[in-house]
Amino acid sequence: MQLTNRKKVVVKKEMSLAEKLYLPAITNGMVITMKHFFKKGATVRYPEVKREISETYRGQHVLKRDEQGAERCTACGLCAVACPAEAITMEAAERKKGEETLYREEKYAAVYEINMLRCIFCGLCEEACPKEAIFLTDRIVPTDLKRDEFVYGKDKLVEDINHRIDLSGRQTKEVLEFKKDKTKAHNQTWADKQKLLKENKHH
Amino acid sequence: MKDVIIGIPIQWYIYLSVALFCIGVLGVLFRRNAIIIFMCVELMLNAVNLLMVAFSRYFGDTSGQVFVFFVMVVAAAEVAVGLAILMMIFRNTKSTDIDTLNRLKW
Amino acid sequence: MLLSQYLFFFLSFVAVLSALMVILDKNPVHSVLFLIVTFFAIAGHYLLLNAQFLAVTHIIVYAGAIMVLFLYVIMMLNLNKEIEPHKKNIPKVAAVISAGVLMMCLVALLKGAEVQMLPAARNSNIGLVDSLGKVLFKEYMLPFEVSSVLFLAAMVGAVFLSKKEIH
Amino acid sequence: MTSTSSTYDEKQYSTLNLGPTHPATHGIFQNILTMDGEMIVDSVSTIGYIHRAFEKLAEHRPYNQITPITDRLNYCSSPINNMGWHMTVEKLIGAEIPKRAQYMRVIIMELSRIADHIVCDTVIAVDTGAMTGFLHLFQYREWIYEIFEEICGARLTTNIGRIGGMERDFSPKAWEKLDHFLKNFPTGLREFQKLVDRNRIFMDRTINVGGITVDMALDYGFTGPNLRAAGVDYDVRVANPYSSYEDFEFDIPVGTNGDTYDRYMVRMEEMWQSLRIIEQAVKNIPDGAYHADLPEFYLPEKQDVYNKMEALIYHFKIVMGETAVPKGEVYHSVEGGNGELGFYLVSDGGRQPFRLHFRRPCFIYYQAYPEMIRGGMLSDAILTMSSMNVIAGELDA
Amino acid sequence: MLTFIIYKSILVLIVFLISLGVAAYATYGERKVAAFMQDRIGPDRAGPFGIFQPLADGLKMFMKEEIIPTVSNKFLFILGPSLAMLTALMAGVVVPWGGKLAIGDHFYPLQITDINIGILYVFGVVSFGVYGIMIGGWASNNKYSLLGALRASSQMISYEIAMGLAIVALVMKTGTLSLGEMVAQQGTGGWWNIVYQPLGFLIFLICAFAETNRAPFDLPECETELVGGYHTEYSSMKLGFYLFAEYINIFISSAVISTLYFGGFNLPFQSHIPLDGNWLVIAQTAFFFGKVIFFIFFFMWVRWTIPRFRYDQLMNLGWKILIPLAIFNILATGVLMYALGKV
Repeated sequence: MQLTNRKKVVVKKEMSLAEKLYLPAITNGMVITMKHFFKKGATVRYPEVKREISETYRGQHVLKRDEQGAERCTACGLCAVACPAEAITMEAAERKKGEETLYREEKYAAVYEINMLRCIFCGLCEEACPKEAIFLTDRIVPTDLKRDEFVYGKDKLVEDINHRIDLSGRQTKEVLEFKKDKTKAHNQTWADKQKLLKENKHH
Repeated sequence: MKDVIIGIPIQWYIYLSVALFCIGVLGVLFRRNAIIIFMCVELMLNAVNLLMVAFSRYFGDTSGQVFVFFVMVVAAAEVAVGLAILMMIFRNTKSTDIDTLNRLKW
Repeated sequence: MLLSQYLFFFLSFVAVLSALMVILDKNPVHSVLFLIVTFFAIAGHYLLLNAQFLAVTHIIVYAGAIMVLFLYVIMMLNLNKEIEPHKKNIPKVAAVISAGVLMMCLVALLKGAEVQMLPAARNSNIGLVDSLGKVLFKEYMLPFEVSSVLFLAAMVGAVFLSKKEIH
Repeated sequence: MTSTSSTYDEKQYSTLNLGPTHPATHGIFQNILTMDGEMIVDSVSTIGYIHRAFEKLAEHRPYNQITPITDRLNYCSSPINNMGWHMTVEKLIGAEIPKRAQYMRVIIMELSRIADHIVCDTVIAVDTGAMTGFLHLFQYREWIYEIFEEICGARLTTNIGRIGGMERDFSPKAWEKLDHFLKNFPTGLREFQKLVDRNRIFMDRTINVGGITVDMALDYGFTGPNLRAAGVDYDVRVANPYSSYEDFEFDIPVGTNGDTYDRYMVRMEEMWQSLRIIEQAVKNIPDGAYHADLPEFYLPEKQDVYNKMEALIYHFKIVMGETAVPKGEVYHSVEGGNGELGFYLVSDGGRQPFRLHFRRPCFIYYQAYPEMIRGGMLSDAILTMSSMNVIAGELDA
Repeated sequence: MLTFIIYKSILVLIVFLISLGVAAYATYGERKVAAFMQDRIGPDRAGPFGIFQPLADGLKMFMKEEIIPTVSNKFLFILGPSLAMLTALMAGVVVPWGGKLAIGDHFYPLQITDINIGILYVFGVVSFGVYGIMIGGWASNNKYSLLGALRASSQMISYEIAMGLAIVALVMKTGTLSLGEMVAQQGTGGWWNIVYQPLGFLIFLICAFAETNRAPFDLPECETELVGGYHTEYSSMKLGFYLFAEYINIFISSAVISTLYFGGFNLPFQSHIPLDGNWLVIAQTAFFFGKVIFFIFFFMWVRWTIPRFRYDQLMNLGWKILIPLAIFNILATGVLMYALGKV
């Protein structure tokens, strides 16, 4: 049947005499495998050596803190809505006085859980977050023996204040440029705001 | 009594062959599975073979052993054809019971 | 007792016992295996009689080919204990009696027989390949060729028989 | 016990369960074979072992959340599924996609077609017993996955792109990796072909095995490589071009009688044609935006979300799935790794599809499987299955 | 007499241990060879370069749970792997591993026994080897196992014929069935038999692949069709026995190939080498093992290169190509010998 003029028959089923004799093709194949025998292997010796993982890799999540160490998440719930696997649960709470250095906004996630068995690492939560709070990283979720252990709470998700995770590679140039602008409300930490308030009073 | 080899008289081999042969006969009469009967026939042939080798050794004559070869050839040919026939019978009757075969039809 | 006697009795015991098991065991696969043991015992006897070549040929032909065929057919037809038909006791008794009578007759017949030893005997090398080959290809040339024709006929017959019916 | 006019009764035959877990069923599906020795007399196929109700699942999700579901259809070439879904929605809302984004999509789709065909062709070789070529070519598949990782962040379940274009431009590293792949892959592929193609053992195993005639293939609704192997040059990329495929020069490889060797060779040649397409696309890719200007469907830039009220509103609306989609029904199909992958979408204007149907080529191939293996041997059945590339994810959607 | 028995027992023990050791390291070698050919690394965790991997594997095999299917025939289920192992180990008896070691006034040949029908003995043992697979496959009461067993038996019987015919041509040339004598013939003056019997060697090699159930003839266990073939239902050390038996078979067939066609333990240009006495014997034995290891490697090399046959194609190759070729080889050998006046 001819539908187009791009047709090209690619199969040749008749065997030449040399092909019928088995041995030339087998020898040929054995030469190829022998070439590979002396080639360097492609294996990465995993636990000791780690493959270079791209910066955009969608691995284990992290809940970011800001420069002052306050949690960025404001429990808006967009990530939970965006999640196609329904893996994210959260409970919001109101920030009390004195907790300003712990939580960046007036509302924060008292409970934030991701069920890593449900999560499909599609990255939609990161796309949904309007607060730069949740990111996927190039880390890999470790295995475990119990199902309970896969429900990651804030203890595992929020980044360690002493071991910050650099995510600048995931963000576009425009975002990085924008973040330098301290006049924008988005970029101001609580301390910045206090400073601004003071300056305004002086004026 | 003269020995075939040191310490073993020819009579011993005769008795052994007779015993094996009779077990073969008993099997043919006793069992009804055609394949087992076939195997018993092989056993009888082997009893005869054994006797022939013993006599060949006893008389120092190679012909006895050559004859054993021919028996083996016949046995092998018989097994090939016989088992093929049995297979065909089994395909048609679903059984290898000789009592179902005596009607010569199905 | 001499070593050869020990060997003889041991091999004979194994041969007769396993031959009995061939006909007594209900499972056809077991029967085949016992028959193989019998053949090995007989091969041992051949070795004892210094017929080495024959012993090895015996194993190759019987244990290596014929019994494999039996086993193959039994496996392919999937014959188990259940397929073994039941039999009434009277034919069994009759079978035992007649076989026993046959054995008694043969033993009685052969017991008194005096076997004459030929003068040229006791050449212990008759079982070796050289002497066998010479006899086989010189004196028994025609039977040898005829047997090969027999083989061919059997092969053709077997192939023809086991071909499926053509519709 | 249906088709053979045998005089023997059925006790002769034995039943063999090929699957659900068998090394040769690459996925979970079952064949109950009725065998006469090693010959297959009849077979009954069972599906549904990994049925996950994707169509119903999709009817309860906003449009952008359906993309991860399509990942899991034919997981050997998930980007094609993603793109097909995006294009379907774009067709519904009538979006115009910039040329650059279209070319980027073509590059990604052809890469994933190569990845898909690598899997299928090497697995045919593995099922004949030649394991080594499989691992040689799989290194190149790794490279393709690394390119995907660079572009979207994941390797297998890519969730690549968005409705309206790509989520980001190719990074310099992605271009670098793509060049590396294009430079080295032909050598590897040629070597694999030298190892397998003309080996008589392989040819004997595959030629005239599991063949299907043109009429039968068309009656069953075959598409893709399996139809082309039978000799019909039907290719969605040519018959019904999408995403600028009309800009590219490529041949449609066809076979002669639709047997396993034909299917193998057609896929082999398609890899070469895909390489041709990618090279043309890389050479001619225009500058410009990598996504369409669709504020209601395409997520706004992050810096705008952080700063601008309007962008934030759209962001919330899109994520919550509150954007209005026109009423209507569309069918869009792409040339998937395995054949015509179609999306039939009915919209009632709500946030979720009213009805969504995936036309999965594997589901169609698998119906013909019993007929194709009848009368062959067990080994043939296994090669036929692997050469049709029946993927369980696509079989049970 | 007593020293004779002690010496023979020690030799038997050594050959037994070497067979096991070579088989164990052949599994390691197989994995490494496969890995290198596939651009991988292979086992490298147990010890430096993973050289303790066979020990770890052996330990694992012993510790694993033993599963005997309830519907199987228990006795035969256990008998199967035992027979496979037994027959695999038996063939090493007649292989001449080296010359005669001189200790004191006595000469100790490095061959357990040089029976005058050595090659037939090997052949007999090989022909018996099929029972292990057949019985194990049948006793498992699994259809895949049964198919594997049936394939194995018909394959091994078919290829034995071609193998035997290939040997017949060789025996015509050497005029002896004793392996020791064949080696001696190839050592003194003559060329190695491969020069006289290239076609016979090729047929023998192909049949050796088929007899050991190696790719491209690994139909009885081919994992993509029959899951595991005859050893589908086996676990723990019984499975280990089957796998071990396969590698011992490879080892023995490599040794037999080297003995029959590649001069056995003879060194090339032996008369020009300034070695004598025990040193020569040791060099010969080492060289013999070198040849054996090369052939083991060759077995693996082929396995990781080519696809396997289908059942009917395998039978066609055996009956329609190899057997006629072998008969032609016999004929050609006879004609040549007659023409050269060797008869």
